[in-house]
Amino acid sequence: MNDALLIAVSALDATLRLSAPLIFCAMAGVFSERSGIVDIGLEGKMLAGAFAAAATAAVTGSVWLGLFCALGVSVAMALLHGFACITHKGNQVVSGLAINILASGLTVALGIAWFQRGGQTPALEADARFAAITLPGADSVADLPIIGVVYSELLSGHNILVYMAFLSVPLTAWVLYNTRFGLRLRAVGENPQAVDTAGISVAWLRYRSVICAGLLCGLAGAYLSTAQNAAFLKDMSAGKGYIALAALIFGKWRPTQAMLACLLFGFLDALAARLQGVELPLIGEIPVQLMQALPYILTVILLAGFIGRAIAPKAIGIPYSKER
Amino acid sequence: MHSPIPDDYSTSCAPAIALRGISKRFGAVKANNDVDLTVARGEIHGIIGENGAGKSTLMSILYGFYEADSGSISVKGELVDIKNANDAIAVGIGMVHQHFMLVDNFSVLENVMLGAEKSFSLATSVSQTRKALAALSDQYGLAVDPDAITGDLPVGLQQRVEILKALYRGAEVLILDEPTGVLTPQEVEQLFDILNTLREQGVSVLLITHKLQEVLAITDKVSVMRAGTMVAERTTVDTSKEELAELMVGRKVLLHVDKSPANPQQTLLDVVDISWTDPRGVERLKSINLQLRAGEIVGVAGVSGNGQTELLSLLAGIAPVQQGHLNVCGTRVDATSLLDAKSFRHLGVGHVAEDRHRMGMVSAFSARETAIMGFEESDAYKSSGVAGALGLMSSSRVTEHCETLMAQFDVRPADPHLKSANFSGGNQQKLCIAREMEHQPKVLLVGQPTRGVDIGAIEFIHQQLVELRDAGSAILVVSVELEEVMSLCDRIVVMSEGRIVGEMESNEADAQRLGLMMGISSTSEIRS
Amino acid sequence: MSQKTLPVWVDIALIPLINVLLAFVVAAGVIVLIGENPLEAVNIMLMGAFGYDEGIGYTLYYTTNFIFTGLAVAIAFHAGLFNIGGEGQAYIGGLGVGVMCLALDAWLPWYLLLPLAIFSGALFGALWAYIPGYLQAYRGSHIVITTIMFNFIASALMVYLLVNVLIQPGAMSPESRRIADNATLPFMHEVFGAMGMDIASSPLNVSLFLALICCVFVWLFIWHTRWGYAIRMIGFNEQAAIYSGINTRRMVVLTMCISGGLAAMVGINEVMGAQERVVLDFVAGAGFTGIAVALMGRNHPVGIIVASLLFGALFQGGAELSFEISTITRDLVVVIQGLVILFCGALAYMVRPTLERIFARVSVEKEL
Amino acid sequence: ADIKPAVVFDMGGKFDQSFNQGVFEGVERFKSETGTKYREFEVTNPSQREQAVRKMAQRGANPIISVGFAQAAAVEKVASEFPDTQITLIDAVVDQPNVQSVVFKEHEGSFLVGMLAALKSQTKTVSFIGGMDIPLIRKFNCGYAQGAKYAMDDITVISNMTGSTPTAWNDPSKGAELARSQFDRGSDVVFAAAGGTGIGVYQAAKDAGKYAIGVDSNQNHLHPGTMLTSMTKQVDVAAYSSLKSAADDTWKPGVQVLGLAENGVSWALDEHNKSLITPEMKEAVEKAKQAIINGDLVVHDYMSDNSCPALD
Ligand SMILES: Nc1ncnc2c1ncn2[C@@H]1O[C@H](COP(=O)(O)OP(=O)(O)OP(=O)(O)O)[C@@H](O)[C@H]1O
Ligand SMILES: Nc1ncnc2c1ncn2[C@@H]1O[C@H](COP(=O)(O)OP(=O)(O)OP(=O)(O)O)[C@@H](O)[C@H]1O
Ligand SMILES: [Mg+2]
Ligand SMILES: [Mg+2]
Repeated sequence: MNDALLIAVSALDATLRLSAPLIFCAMAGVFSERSGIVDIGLEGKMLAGAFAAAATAAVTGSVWLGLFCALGVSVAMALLHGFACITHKGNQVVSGLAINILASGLTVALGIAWFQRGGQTPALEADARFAAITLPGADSVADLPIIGVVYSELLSGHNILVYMAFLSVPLTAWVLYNTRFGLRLRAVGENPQAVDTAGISVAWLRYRSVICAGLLCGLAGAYLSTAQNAAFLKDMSAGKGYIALAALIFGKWRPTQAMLACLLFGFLDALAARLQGVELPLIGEIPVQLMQALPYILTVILLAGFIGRAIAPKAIGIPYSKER
Repeated sequence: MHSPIPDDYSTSCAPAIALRGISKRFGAVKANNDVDLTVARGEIHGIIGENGAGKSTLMSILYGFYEADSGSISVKGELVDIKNANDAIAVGIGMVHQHFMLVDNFSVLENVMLGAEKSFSLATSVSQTRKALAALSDQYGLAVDPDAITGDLPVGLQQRVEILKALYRGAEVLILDEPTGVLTPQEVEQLFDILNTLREQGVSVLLITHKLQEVLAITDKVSVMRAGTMVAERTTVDTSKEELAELMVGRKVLLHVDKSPANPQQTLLDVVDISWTDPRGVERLKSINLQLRAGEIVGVAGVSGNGQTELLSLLAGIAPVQQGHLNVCGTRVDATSLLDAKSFRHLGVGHVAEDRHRMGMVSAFSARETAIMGFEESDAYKSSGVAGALGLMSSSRVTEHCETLMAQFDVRPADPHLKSANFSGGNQQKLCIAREMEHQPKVLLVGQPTRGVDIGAIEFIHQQLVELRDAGSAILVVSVELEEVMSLCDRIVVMSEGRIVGEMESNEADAQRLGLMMGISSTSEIRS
Repeated sequence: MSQKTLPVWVDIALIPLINVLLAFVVAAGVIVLIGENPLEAVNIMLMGAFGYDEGIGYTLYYTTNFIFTGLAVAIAFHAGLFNIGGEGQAYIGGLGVGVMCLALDAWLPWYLLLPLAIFSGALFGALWAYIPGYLQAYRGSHIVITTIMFNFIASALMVYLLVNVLIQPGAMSPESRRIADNATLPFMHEVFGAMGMDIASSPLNVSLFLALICCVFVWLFIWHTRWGYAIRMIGFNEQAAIYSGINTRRMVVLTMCISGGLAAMVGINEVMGAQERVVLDFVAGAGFTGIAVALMGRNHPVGIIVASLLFGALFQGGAELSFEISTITRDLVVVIQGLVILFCGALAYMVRPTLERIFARVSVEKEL
Repeated sequence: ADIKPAVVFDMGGKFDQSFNQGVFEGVERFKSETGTKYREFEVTNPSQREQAVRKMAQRGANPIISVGFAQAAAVEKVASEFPDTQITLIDAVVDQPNVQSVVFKEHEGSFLVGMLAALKSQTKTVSFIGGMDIPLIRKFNCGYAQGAKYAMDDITVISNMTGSTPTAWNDPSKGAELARSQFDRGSDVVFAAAGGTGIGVYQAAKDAGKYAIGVDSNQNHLHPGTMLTSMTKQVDVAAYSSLKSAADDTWKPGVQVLGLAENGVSWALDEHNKSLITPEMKEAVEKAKQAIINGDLVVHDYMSDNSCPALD
């Protein structure tokens, strides 16, 4: 019994760690896409952020400076996206793709030039990383049945960015549903003309939204390279941005549901690591590849309308222009 | 007059709104040309005019959505500079757009508050707005559930939300752009009650509409626009439907179409009890019955938006039949038939679309490509021999075909390779009509045959239609131009609010009578 | 879009040229940042891509792939569809090619096998594009998202098959066995060799001709058949297509299938030609490059050939560059590619207003 | 003699924390000792292997070090085109008069560290994390399991592979996750043969207070106190001596199989881990090593028949 609990707790523990970057990116997607700007570039912004964080932390030894740079770089890429899609009414998908490709090339090209390690940054010392935090009282309650285990093993002992990831969800929801900015942001993604005729600048509103997305992707990037790992590695985002995009759609562009989707996808990932080579009763051994593809398959099924319907913000992907 | 007692002489004396010399171009279109307009406080001022006359543009300029190329605006006697909607709101102008500017998945409250939130936190704004909304609802009799999802509301209530939005922002001048076009009779009545209340409270209302009946029922003054200019202003009590109809639709040149009396033969198109509901759930066609016989031209008169577009779509096979059935050249078509526009063409139905830019042609195509739309599968355009068997089209045949059409219909410039967009409106229309007439359709549906076409071309097009009639085709013409319907058609039906409200031989018709019928709505019937 | 019009040559030649130049200027900035001389880099790239026969061979070999994927993206674009799934379609298409070759290579020489492999590859690729196409047309799922998802699903599926099914026992890497020699496409150096001309060996094979044939096919199909006519009409004005009686849904699905089939031809070049077996990730991003190629080539086969050549040269020249200058790596080529997509795709209209102003001024001056 | 050496690294790149990096270190050592510069190229695309090797040959490079089994086909071709060029191929065998093939008996080295893991384990459970699932890595795994079972016959060996694509060599997050899941299942010593992925494994072991075993080069210094030992594969030595012999005109073609006897594979003991290795452990391992060298103890090579009895 206790063993089973421990294994369950450890799988859930892994789920939290694995879904943290997805959650940041999914929240970034919420900001951008709810304002009507398609964000294929989550992956690229996260990767650029990861590089900036690790590079800065490696040079300065300060993880916070690293985080700061990650935010800056990621926001800069978000602004580039905005410049293309909002100011110049460019194709949002193409712009996102360009950002992903640029990030994947630039991080390595600059990394090689600066650190001569094949695009890798030097390994970070413990104090140049985000360390695990023990929640207050975790040790003292550890012996309590169930609750103790859950609190001390599952909830406690993550680094601060994991907690921030989970905090970003209520924060995003609060901004979206409880502030003036959120109201306008949601409106501009549905009907930008309504926003324009209400006397609000559509462009400025959308710029602010993509900046928010940039900040969150920067956090995701810093998490990858300075919390979850201790260095930047080439292409270390490994498709997480796309998984987050899938989670965003799976969560129907809503913060809480998107987080649940991230947790589901994170759990699948954690499970995949644990089910590898294990024969399951009745099913037999599940191919790892199937587990890897599952988030995408689920999302397609959802999009096809077989399990509920994901309705995108109405004005998404369409550049706003007054002229008919 | 309904003006309230002035409380302050100097401001009440000045008009609520005064527009002077407003001009606005869109590319080559002069949407507004040196327009003047004055609206007093507490006045309901009607603006009428044909489609494209420039009404919406003028109002959008007043509301700051567009900037005028020249001209000035004063509010309460003071010159103002309205650059965007914010400026307009600041000087007390509110607008209810022709296409509602509402966020469908927002609650009424959120829509009202959008852009006018008082604080960063919504909770405070919400409670404030809720109070203000309750007060406004009481004051003007505008009841609406603040927590309802806007998109789920019927259009009449959505319009109320738009009005509330404007009032919530402190509008003293309210612009309503064709507010009744989408309303049910009951809703129109309610709207008018609201407008009366607003007037009593000292709000000025600018009401844009096509419907003369409504103008007479509610306004104090009427301005008439035509082709971007302001052609007349009347005090409502001193004018009549007849005069307004003439001012609005009247052309300086009365067209006369040379034609012999019709000689109607067998029925080619039989419309039996057709009703049709659009995806939003609005019933657009209501129990339409109509027969079209070989050798006659039937005109459908009516203000646009009264179901003519839907009728044409249905008869052309673009929209599926839902209720009732059609008999198209001997083939029965009902809700179970899986026929598309192509099948209708094979049955012998030609269709000149009302809006050539949206449907009738592809701007980016060359003329030769536009000239085969709908007939691209025809063997006439196939290459000969092996290439044809492989499915290749013969470029030269397509070009020759276009040259022939251009010669027949005097399309200028007669260049089959020119992009369709680069022809003038009249020549585009000639090309479209030529294409549809070429295959000697048994039934030809023509929407707005001469919209944006010059007088010479109008005559030519009319002649062609009459010739086709004499060759034994049945022709249905939908037009907002009364003169055209009267001179071209043999028989006229009048549509209003999705129904056929009248039918007459064209020699019995005159503009006044038609205008009156067009204005007939269930509203007026209920009122009388 | 803007009402003002520019001369045609500005739209199809000058603007893309300016955009490419801008991309290269920024790329030069990156090279400077790395501490190298951009002019020298350009020289090396040009010489590497076009300066000698092996380089040309490699350039054209990459070009072949980009023509296929560029055409695939372009044909979908004509119908107003954004097919980001070229990568996955090419991957699965290559599986189709591989399966056919592995099944029949013992019996058939390459010239008999080729049509079968083309058929099988196209079928697989088309199938992979059919699903997103169907979901778009009949269930309203957005094709951009579904094709992205299908790229990932294709990758997972291929890894599974290569690791568990196709791998030859004992082999180190997950790849199928070699296709028998008689069944692989002749390399260009072999063809030239047979004609008595000695050129350096490169992976360039006869599928370049297939690519050119596909260009002709696409050109004929899009501009000279009624299906192409219908596709373009849907892309320009869907309402008009419905008015004309075109079954737009069916055409959407058909277009996606053709698009997927074209992308699958990468499998001919790679599986049957260059690699002579099914290997992991042989598409190597060609599907994404195809998007840039189609954007730059304005969706016209001639433009696509030119743009493919540019990207082919970029890849080969870039390899050469990393060969010659040790601080410059392959990743810089990725950067340049990203910049080209950014400037030619996302910022395609950035310079347009400026040019319009310039041309308006010039024409006014002419009138005076 | 004066030589113009060149190296063609494979897809992982010269900083892959594995055999590419080993070669890189070897040639760098040669360069710093002799001042001889070398040309290098990192392959990014399967079709570039042949291109790169040929180009090196064309430019008159001699000898050429070609890294990785995937380059065997390319080397075979180019070697016949340039019979005067000496090519050293690492990790695969090509039978050509001008090719020197260097392969290693990884299973022997893995056997020894497997023993150490078993002797160190408190939980009677040890584990293995491979990079990409290929026969070469299964060979490591199989040797490791045999060693563990040899030292303690009721021990449990858990094995995981990071993935089945080349990205599996570069996925530290995944490696860490796999390691944690193994710790959850009771393992307290983990051996990673996974290139860059191993970095994450070692970090996870350190965070969890378990032991880890490095691979290819001596990685004991990474986390002293956590790194139990490293299974070293002397790729650097192979690369270095290939260049050295070429410079001394003693370079010879043919196959070199480097096992424990040749000191091609071994286990690392240095100041970073000497406190973790008890004298008894050391004695047991050295004894087994001797037995293997003598032929008294035969370690099964997975690649000889693609099966691993010890793991069934
Ligand atoms: N944003 C725009 N871009 C280009 N042309 C426009 C635009 N808005 C209006 N026009 C053109 O300006 C002219 C006047 O249009 P407007 O909408 O003001 O007419 P209207 O009188 O409101 O007609 P309707 O009764 O059909 O609403 C039309 O020819 C229209 O096509
Ligand atoms: N964008 C364009 N590019 C090139 N030529 C054009 C363009 N627009 C119009 N033209 C040409 O300019 C001429 C005048 O066009 P315009 O639309 O002003 O005609 P119009 O006077 O309105 O005629 P109509 O009464 O037939 O509509 C036509 O011959 C047309 O072919
Ligand atoms: Mg209007
Ligand atoms: Mg005109």
